Amino acid sequence: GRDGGGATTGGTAASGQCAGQQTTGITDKSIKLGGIYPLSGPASAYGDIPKGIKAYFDYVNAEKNGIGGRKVEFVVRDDGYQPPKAVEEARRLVEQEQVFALFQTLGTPSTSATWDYTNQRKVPQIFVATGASKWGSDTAHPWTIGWQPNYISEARVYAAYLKKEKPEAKVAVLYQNDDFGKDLLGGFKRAIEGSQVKVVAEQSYEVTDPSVDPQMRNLAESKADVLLNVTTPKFGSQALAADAKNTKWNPLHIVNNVAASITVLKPVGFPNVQGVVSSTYYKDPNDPTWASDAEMTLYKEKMKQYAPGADPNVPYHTFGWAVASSFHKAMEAAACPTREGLRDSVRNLKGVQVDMLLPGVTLDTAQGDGFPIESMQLMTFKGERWELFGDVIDTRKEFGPLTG
Amino acid sequence: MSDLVVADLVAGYGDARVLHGVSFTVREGEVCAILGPNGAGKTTLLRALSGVVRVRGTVTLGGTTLAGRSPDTIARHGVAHVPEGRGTFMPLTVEENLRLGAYVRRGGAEVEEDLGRIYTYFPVLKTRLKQAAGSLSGGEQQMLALGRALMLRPRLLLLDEPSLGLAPLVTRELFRIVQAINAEERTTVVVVEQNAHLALGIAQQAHVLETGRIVLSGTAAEIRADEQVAQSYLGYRV
Amino acid sequence: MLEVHDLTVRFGGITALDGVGFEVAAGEMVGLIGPNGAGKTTLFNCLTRRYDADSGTIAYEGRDLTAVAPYAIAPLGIARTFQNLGLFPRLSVRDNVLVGAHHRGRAGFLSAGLRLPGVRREERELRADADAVLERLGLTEVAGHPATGLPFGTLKRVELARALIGRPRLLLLDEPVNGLNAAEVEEFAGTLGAIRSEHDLTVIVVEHHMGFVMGICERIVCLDFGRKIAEGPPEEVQRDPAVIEAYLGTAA
Amino acid sequence: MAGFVQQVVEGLGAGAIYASLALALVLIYQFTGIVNFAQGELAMFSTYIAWQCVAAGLPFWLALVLTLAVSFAGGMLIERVIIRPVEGAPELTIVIVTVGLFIFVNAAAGWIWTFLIKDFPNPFPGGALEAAGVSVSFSTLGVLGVVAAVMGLLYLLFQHTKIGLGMRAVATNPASARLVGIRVGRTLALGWGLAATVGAVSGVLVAPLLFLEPNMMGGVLIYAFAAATLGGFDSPLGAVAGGLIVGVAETLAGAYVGVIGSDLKVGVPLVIILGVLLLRPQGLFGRAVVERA
Amino acid sequence: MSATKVVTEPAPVRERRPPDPRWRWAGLALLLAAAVYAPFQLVPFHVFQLTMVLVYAVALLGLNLLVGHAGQISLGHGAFFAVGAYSGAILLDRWDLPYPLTLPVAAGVAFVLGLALGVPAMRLRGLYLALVTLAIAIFLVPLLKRFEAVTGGSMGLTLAKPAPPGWSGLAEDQWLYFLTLIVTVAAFLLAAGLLRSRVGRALHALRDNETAAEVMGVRLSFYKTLAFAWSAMFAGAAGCVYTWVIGFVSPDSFTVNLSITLLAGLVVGGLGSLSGPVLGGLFVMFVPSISQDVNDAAPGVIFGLLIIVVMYVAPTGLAGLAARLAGRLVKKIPRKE
Ligand SMILES: Nc1ncnc2c1ncn2[C@@H]1O[C@H](COP(=O)(O)OP(=O)(O)OP(=O)(O)O)[C@@H](O)[C@H]1O
Ligand SMILES: Nc1ncnc2c1ncn2[C@@H]1O[C@H](COP(=O)(O)OP(=O)(O)OP(=O)(O)O)[C@@H](O)[C@H]1O
Ligand SMILES: [Mg+2]
Ligand SMILES: [Mg+2]
Repeated sequence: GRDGGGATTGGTAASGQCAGQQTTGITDKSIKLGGIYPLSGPASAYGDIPKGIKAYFDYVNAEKNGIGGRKVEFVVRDDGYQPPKAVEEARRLVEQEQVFALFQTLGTPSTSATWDYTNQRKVPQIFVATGASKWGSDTAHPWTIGWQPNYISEARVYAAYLKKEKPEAKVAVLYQNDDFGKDLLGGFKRAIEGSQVKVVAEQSYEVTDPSVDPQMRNLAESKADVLLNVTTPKFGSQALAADAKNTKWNPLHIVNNVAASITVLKPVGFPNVQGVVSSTYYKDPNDPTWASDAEMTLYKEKMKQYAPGADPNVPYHTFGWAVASSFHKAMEAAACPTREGLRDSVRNLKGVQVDMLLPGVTLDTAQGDGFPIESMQLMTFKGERWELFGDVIDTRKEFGPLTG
Repeated sequence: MSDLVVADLVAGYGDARVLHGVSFTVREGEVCAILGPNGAGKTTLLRALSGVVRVRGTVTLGGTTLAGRSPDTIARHGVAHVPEGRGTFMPLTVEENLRLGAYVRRGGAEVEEDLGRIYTYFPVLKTRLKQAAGSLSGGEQQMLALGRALMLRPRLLLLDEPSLGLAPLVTRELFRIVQAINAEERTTVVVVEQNAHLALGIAQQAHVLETGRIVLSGTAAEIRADEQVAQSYLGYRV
Repeated sequence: MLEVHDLTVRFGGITALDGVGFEVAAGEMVGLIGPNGAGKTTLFNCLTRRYDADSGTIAYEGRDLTAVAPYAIAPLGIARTFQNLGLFPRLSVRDNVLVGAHHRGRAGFLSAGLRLPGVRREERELRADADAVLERLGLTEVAGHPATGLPFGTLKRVELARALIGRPRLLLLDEPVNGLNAAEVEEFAGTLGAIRSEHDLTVIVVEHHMGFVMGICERIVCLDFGRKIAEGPPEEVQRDPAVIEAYLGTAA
Repeated sequence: MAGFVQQVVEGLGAGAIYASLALALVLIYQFTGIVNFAQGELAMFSTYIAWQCVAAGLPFWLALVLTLAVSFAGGMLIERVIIRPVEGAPELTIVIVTVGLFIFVNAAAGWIWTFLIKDFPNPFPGGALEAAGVSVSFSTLGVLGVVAAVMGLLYLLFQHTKIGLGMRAVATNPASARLVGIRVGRTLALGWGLAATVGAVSGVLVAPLLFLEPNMMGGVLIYAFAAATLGGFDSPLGAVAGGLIVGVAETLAGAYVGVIGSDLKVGVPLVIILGVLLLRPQGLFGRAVVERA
Repeated sequence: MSATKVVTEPAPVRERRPPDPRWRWAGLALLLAAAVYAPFQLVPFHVFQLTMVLVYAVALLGLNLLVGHAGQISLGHGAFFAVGAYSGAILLDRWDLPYPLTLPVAAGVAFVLGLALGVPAMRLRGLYLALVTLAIAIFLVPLLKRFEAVTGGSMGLTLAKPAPPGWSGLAEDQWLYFLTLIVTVAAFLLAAGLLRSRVGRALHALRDNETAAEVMGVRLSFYKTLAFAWSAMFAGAAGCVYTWVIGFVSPDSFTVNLSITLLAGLVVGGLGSLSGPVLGGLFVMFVPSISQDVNDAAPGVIFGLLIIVVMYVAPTGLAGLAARLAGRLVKKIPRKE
């Protein structure tokens, strides 16, 4: 293709019922996916996700004859969390690698930078690894869809919890000064509107800050009785530690899902994080609850087999496994083995069960609902593990649709 | 018997060759003057002796091979070089500059004694001990460079235009000092100097260098008597 | 042309210049001598506004120099060379010289970037001038050579060329014959004399080479410890006991 | 009032952390004349070594001593292998080599130890000293104490030892230093070794507070730069004073100046630095360069 | 310690003979012809990559003016790049300004900002300046996030790219490439003209010896400030073109990382040489992806090593290396001894 412009450049088209649809990157025997993650630079921690994905696909390829007979090839590229790099890599994957779909781009900025391109090109950009709400609510980008619960929904879960348990809560918020932190904080504020729950202090930090200790000190001044901790793992640990150290201030500590992994809590010391509340939607490999869970056992075994260097207890790997098996389900459900088929399939998921997700959490999408996972369950930390409590909360049912 | 023997010395910068096979010998305790026009390679010759530029050929001092050694090793063999441009440690104080001259020496007391000696040679320096050496006047820095070299108590002293920027009185004093040190401590001296009168005055032998080759050698008296030399180096005098 | 009056400069405890005063008439060649650290270079630094005087005045062609910005000295027709070389090591000899003509040019960032015709013309003229000066001082051969790596004596000439291309009226030379041998000094003295009469230059020269100073200067000023200790025609100053005592020594 | 004093104390605590790395920066600058961008990452790597030792069951103090020794050797090795080949190249070339080293070490640490956070034992007891409503944690006191001690040692090394003099000579004029017989290569290697050791101390002080992960020192490095710039790159005292000033200013600004808020508080040290440098371009405690015509 | 290493002092300098100007022109014409021909031969993805190389080259050209020619170090040029990018983006987003108009405005904004920051810059030197510029680059990110109403905050702004006009018959990538190429060529001509004049010499002079430069009548404050401003302007222009090409700006696109990458790219490319920025642009663009081809587990390990190795092989940058190789080639052509 030297014409440069056309939407179906280099593409091939299907026949039959799927006539005219794009079949680039997919054959009867194979399917090629591309993912973009920060493997270098300050956000490299997320670079573990594709390891879980790869392990899953390798397992499926070797032991299940692929997805519907198609062996999955997953090409991972590094963007260093830089949007222009993400654009370059997206184009490399689409134009040079001729992938069938972009399976995950990580981070709101990188996804924002690429989604115009993927949608103009009509290339599915499936299950992007960011919880921004715009992936689900935007109608101009039908080829892009998220996966994990969006940050606003998560905020609503905490708001609902507080309204019920501590109706007069004074909340202090620590948040990362980016789309993630702001989305979650904004969602939380909107969700508590009209209630007695009040945000009395907020402090932001930059990912480049060495520590959030100063912010925590300022929050402590507020004497709030709830701390909403909207951070990424490292800062999550710091905030938990700072809370534990401050014996004069003992708020109910809610830590958002991104920083709720046992790997975040453990360095702080388990005695210091008793009673912390969070919410989740997939199984934590460190949680003894799932020790004998079939999927978890399979996961750990296959990780050992197909990703021998990677520690299965790292939740990023689990996340990767879960999202890969979600893709497996979505692809199987597609009416046509085409890009259009995948696009339509992921927008029409009905109660799809993915075993690595919590029982009761399913993938559900529909016309006008571009959020695959919208259910979460609250949990509290006891002893050496998270304990789920209450029911799985379907945020859509509970709070109504997201409005932009 | 620690003569300086230089034979077939070739040196230069990068691909550019500056010295094309220079040979001479300086006997221990003698002073050797090098004369030559602008750009002849005099500075390069001294740099070659102190290891600053890459060399081929022979350089030995008292039987020890210096050619191919690094400047620091050569300095540790007792070779002090007053370089063109003086090599002052600008931000360091005058005293620190002088102490650096004795860096490879042991024996605190002797070093202190030598410091005192330098101050009697160049009394100005004593009034400037804590001043940054970079703020000294040109001539004062020249004195400092000489003082620094003497602090090594060298076996071989290489002087690149030591009188540069010095007042006439100080210049003569300087040559007296060099002569005294040469006499008392049997320090061998190679001096490149435009003031040929003074240089030949203290030298036993001299060489004229032109475009990287020695074109004339002899005792100081012989050189002084040469007509060409007289014209080029002795003509326009005080 | 130049009137220095009661000039005093101190650095911490050191008084580098202590109430120095003298005059230089247009067209004169004045020698400035004195022991090391007497303040000669400091005086040059005051004249070119490198140093601020603590007190005293400097009048140049009737103008108060102490109120002139350092970069505005060159346009007034004052050029100097440096005792320890003040070249631009990475520039070619020709470019070094061209920088000396900086104040003669007009090109600004934009006009230069756009290479407007005026800029090209100016550049052509300056280059022609530079080549002439280089030729004059026998530097044509090294014109393309970077300033590092040339022998000391050559660099001294490059500095002179750079000073000359600025078309100065007052030329300040700080030890110009340093490192030259007798024949070279003689040659330099000849060149300088010729240039001086050609361009109507007023020259102040600092030099420790007595043959050179005494031979070429009409008047000598001698400093010691920042004070003027003698002033007059060379023969007189040479015989002055204070000068002999402080500077020349008896064996002169 | 007590609240204000408390903020100042916390600022000092943060400042001491910046100062600890700033000392390593100042050290290497003094000894080699370059700014080492990789300094923070080397400190982080050293900390991982300490962590690995502790994880392998070594007692903390033994692990520390071992780490300092390994860091010293590692610093020397880096000088030999990575810096020596570009010795004598333009300054910026060497600075960019340290940028390359930064990227390399960061990625290597992530590769070896993953990006998951590790907890690192705190050498100081928990708890705090309480007086007049202000509490100073033992950890803060400990960090301040160690930083002061390192500063003192560096001062002695710079000003009162022969090797210190030699090192300063090498940094200002390596060619001349060679002529007086100083082994320039060996001295530079020593400088790198010492800086790596001081960096390791910094890392070990920082890790219990910030948690150990490959990007631990990235943020600290910026503040350490700020501290060294503010104090003057040639003065250990300046590095510490600069660090403390930056820490306190930032903390107070974040706490008391509403419009600034925690997002823009990084601007505060910036403004202070700019202000100081406009008045004293060589930094608070730095020595002005003499320049003579 | 072995005493094998003999260091020359001062560094050996070889006479640089200026290449025959006719060869130079022929070379440049050939290069330009290739640049014009390339987009018709390459797949769109590669056209896009080349476009980005040019964008970086323009930014590096500006940085080179400051660092390579005026001798002032900036670790914050990403900030000017960002200012240009955001100016362009905001003009497009809020005022729907036509594309060609955004370029001068963005360049102008960066210029004015550079001028304002150039004032402290003229007092600071070396390290101190570098770190202040670094601080500016760091501060810019939260600042962009703070003024959300204009900048789009941390979400950034998404913009439509300039569409190729019908008459051109070009595809979008090709059109963007040619727009960028025009800006690049213009920038290079501007910089080349500047450097070959009195202004360029003044910059070189103050880089090499401030005192002497001032005595020659070079007004240091003026030249330093303007060098800063012009350098910022180039970076700003590059930023604006970047916005056209990528169609998205966000604070995360312009972290300190960018500033340091730019400086590294410039030094790797070759300080003070005209081809340095292009080589640097190629390095910045291609080496990270090469690194991950080699080691996808930790691309940084390779990238860091490559920087070190390049600096080792070519201490004066790739441009210097290229010149050396060319020189050796010329020498191979036998000449009479
Ligand atoms: N660093 C260098 N790089 C390249 N060439 C050099 C270097 N230093 C000197 N040269 C060349 O070597 C030759 C001899 O120079 P050198 O300095 O040895 O002469 P010299 O006799 O000391 O002259 P002068 O009396 O002027 O000091 C000259 O042609 C000079 O250009
Ligand atoms: N920036 C400065 N800081 C401190 N002292 C200085 C400074 N500049 C000059 N001096 C001192 O002032 C005195 C005069 O110096 P100056 O350079 O004028 O001497 P000079 O007459 O030129 O000597 P020479 O013949 O050695 O060049 C010297 O003692 C010098 O140490
Ligand atoms: Mg010489
Ligand atoms: Mg002088």
